[in-house]
Amino acid sequence: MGNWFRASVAGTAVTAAAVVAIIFLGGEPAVSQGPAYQAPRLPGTSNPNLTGLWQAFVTANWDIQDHAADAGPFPRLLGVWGARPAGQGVVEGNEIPYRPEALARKEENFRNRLTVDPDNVNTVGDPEAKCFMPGVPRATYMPFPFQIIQSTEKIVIAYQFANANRTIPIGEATNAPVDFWMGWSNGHWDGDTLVVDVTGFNGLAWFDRAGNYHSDALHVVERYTPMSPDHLMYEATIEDPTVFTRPWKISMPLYRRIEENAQFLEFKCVDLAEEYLYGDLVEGSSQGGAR
Amino acid sequence: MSHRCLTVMGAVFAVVVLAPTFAAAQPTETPASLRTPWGHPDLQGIWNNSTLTRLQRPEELGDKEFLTEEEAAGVEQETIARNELLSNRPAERTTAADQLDSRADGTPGFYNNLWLDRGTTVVATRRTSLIVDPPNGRLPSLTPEAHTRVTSAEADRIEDVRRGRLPATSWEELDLSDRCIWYRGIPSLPTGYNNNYHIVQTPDHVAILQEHIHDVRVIPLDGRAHIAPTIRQYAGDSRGHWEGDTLVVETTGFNNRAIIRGVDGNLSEALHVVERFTRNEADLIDYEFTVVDPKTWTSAWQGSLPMTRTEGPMFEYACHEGNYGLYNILAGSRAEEKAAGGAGK
Amino acid sequence: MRHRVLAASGILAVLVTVMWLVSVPLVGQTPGAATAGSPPPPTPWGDPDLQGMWETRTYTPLERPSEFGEREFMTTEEAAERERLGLRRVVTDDDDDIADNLVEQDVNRYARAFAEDDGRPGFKIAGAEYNAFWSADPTVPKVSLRTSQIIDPPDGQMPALTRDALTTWEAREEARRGRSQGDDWEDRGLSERCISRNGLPGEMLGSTQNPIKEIVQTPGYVSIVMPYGYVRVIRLDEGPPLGSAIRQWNGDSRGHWEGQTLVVETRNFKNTVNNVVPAHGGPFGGSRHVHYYPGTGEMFRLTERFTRIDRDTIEYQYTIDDPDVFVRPWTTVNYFFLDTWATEGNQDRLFEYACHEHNYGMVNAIRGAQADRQWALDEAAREAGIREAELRDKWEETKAWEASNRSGR
Amino acid sequence: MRIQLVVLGAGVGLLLVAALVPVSAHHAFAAEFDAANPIQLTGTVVKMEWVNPHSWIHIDVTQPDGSQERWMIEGGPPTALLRRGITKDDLLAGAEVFVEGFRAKDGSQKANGRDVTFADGTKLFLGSSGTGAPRDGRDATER
Repeated sequence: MGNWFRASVAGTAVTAAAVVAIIFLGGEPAVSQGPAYQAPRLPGTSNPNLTGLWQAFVTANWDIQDHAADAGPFPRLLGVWGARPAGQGVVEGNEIPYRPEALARKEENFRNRLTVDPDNVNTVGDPEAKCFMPGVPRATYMPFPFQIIQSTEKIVIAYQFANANRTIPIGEATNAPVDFWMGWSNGHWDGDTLVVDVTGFNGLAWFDRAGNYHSDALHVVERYTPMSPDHLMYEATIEDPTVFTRPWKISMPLYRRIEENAQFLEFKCVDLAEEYLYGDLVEGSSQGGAR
Repeated sequence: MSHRCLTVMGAVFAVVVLAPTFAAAQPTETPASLRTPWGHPDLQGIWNNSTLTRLQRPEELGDKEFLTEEEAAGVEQETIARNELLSNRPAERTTAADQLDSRADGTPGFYNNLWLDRGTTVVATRRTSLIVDPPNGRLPSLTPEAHTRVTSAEADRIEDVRRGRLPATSWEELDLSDRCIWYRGIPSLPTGYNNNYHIVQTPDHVAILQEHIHDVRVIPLDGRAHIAPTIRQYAGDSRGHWEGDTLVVETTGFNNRAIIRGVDGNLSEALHVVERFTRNEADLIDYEFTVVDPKTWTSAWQGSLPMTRTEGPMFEYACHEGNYGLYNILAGSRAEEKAAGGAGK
Repeated sequence: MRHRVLAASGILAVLVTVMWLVSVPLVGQTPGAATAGSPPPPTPWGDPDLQGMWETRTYTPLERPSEFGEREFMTTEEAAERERLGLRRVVTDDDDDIADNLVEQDVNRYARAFAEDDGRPGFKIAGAEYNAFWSADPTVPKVSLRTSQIIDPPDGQMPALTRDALTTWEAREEARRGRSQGDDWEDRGLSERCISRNGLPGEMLGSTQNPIKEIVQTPGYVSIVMPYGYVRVIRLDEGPPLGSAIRQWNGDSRGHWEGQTLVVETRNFKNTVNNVVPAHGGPFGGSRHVHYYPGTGEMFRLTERFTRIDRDTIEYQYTIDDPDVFVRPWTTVNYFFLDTWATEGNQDRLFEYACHEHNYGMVNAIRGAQADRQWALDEAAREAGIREAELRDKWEETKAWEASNRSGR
Repeated sequence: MRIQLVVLGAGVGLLLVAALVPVSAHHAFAAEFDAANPIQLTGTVVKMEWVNPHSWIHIDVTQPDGSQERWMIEGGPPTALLRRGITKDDLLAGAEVFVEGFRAKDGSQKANGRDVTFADGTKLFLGSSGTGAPRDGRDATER
């Protein structure tokens, strides 16, 4: 009897553990299995109120695909300040379907990620290092929080990094008059999910420090779904026929910053980037370098 | 026993690729007093795997698979006596020779013996090696690729650098343990000191803190898939499950710097290890392991050793934080080069 | 030289085909007299509704021109006369400076080019670098009959600077001596560096090039989308104060409602006075290429008041309380107007400002100074000369204030 | 107290009135460009960067020997144009433009675009929206 009893206990424990694991690990079921969570509404509307200070806790800014830990670009100068943390990718299936010729450009981007060329200020090197606006979706998973302010007809997202921002009118979509770093966003509600359709990119932003990039033909469809009072699920479908052979998808949870004193702060980084950008231009000049 | 339990687990867990040949060796089951509140065998506590038994059977022992009881007692007594002798011996100057790490009598040349903790017992089976398979107690033959790897001129040079016979031109030439990056490897075999492990369990995780390099292995038991093979790590990526009362841990995803302490040379990313932890007595975990690396050995090998319960606490290991040694090695190397250059003038 | 300036203006001037003045009583003693309609109902969560795209340009000078003496308002005839004389200009535009100084100076500079070849069009450059189509906004700012933005002190003048501020100014001039116009990026202004256009509250007023702000509200927050590449996120809850070590270019803003008025207090401004090289650009006027501005002190507290006085109008007041810089606080009033262009459905958001991302101009300016360093040194010395004259004037103001304050006691 | 505001140019519909003041550079002109080095260029538009606060027009200029030289021409902020409904389709690659301006002080192939017109003399962005367009007085046919 003893044998049977113990085996049964162990089996039950294992089963329970598996059930618990499914509940806690299954990110998608909350989204796909319907309204498990009912977020508080924005007064005057039937929509959940997404207002808050949010942040992604993934390492996608280093590489949206799987990546092991690695030294940064200047370990002799920076120690591990500049190192890359290990991280699992945010790309569904971990594959980015580059066209063959486009993949070469990605690798070139990576090699030149910290190159500054005064004659090609915004076409060579990672825009992040230069304090340029991160574009969409990269703005979402920069290691900085961002503030959503949701009103009845418009939603403003203010990103801490480079103080980038975008305004998302809800309802009838309009076309981008010209191209922008942060694109041109149009929003609508799909049940409790905020869907943002973004086009009008200038093609200069990157996805990450690994050199993953897109062209001005980029089309992003983002979905923000409340999962709990303090969690949103973020999903984005990426389409760019000049660079990729098919659409692909990324997803990650967003976490509310719940510290009592959490608030949006400035990261106006221009003056922090000037020596990097212009230092070579004043090298050797008699008065250069007031720093 | 427990085909029911196995059925449940079979539904939940992936099939382990490696044949668990030790399964038959399980002597008894874990008593109820050694179980967690949720019914798993309780592996928790601090454990030490020091032993006088070596990984490989000394060649001079030939076919001899086991020591006799008298031989085992003799080895243990000899060790105790020698420890006693060394601790009572007056201080003496060590003279520089080709090899400072050990002296002619086998005693350490680098520190007083009392710093060390090699254990004073052989394994309970009195086997002449930790390796149980191949039957000769020796590691399998190297593949031609691995043979080249360990016998190349570059490997020889690196060995000379690590032995202090050549100046180090870079920290990268030094051993991962000199650099405080990675010490034991997996499976974790005993060395001269710090052979301590702290195991903590929850229903769905086991964590093993190794004293050396303060590495913690966090091992999920919930049946999740391994992380993608694109992510390689020093300790690889471990997944555990219970087979009866034995914790089975399978590890893959090692990076190309994989090592196993006690085994010469660098291993490959193809390294694949299965470990088995069974606690049937209050003070003993039976630790068994199977190692496969087709780019290093022509066949798999298996071994076993005991982990004995020990009193805590385990202390902090701050190797990197206090690694004056690396500065000394590099500064010494520069001084040597300078001296050599000056002599040439 | 003056006729050249006028000639340049004449070339760009557009015939104002029809102009008529309509007097709009905005806040009358008789309620309901406002023709623009009542403010909209509150938001669904009960806050006064300030939302919309607001035209924020003003023609009202910051300080009262001397001809108006003590008068707070001018007559419509006087407004028309100012218009005729070309004195009506959007206040925060760089052109303010250009009209006063730079045109003349630039014209002098271009005379070199002139002397060689009279046929060259160089002289037309000043304040006219580009075709006028770049600045042809589809709407025109409304004209307030106020004689100055400053309503307190009652004389409509910015208070004197403190002795500390003037001493700091002198020290910065000293630190800058011997530097050229472009030895380094820090020799260029904050605006050229794309760090800050005019700072707060200066940026709250629109320019010809970027006239619009958008206000978006939600429970707990008011946000103001600024045309200079950032959003002012204003918390309405009390919350713990921001630590005093955290200093920001635009400070830390907290808001609350007093009746129908949104009151926003901003502290924690970066102490921009302490830059070694004077950072031009600044909170109280144009993004100035030449002039000194006093920066802000550690104690700077900005208080803004937004009141929607009718459907189409926000009355916007701000008070500067910066004891390190000014001898007393001072207050201004301006008006924001609902942008008719947007409300008619022609525009649904502000456009992106990507100044830094495409700042080819900085590369050109640094290389330009290297190409002709003597020119760049001369230019810096010329600008320093302008500032020295301003500094002398400011010392006079401060001494005068000290004298009258002593005698007043 | 009575606050009075005057609405100028308001009326039925929208009357477009160009600002009396000229638009000026966000950068000090003279730091960047050389007033002693006026240039005239005719070229083909390669791309237009519609960037606030400075647009940049990239053009290819054919040299006497037939080769192409790439120039970058600085323009003003596009905000007013965008507000008037002008889009990137109003200046496409391939268009021929005539530029009068001043070369960068460092002698590189950059210039400000004091006047940019289509090669046939018609104004860029003129009449391309339904709201009318400004006149700057240089065109004799404007009146």
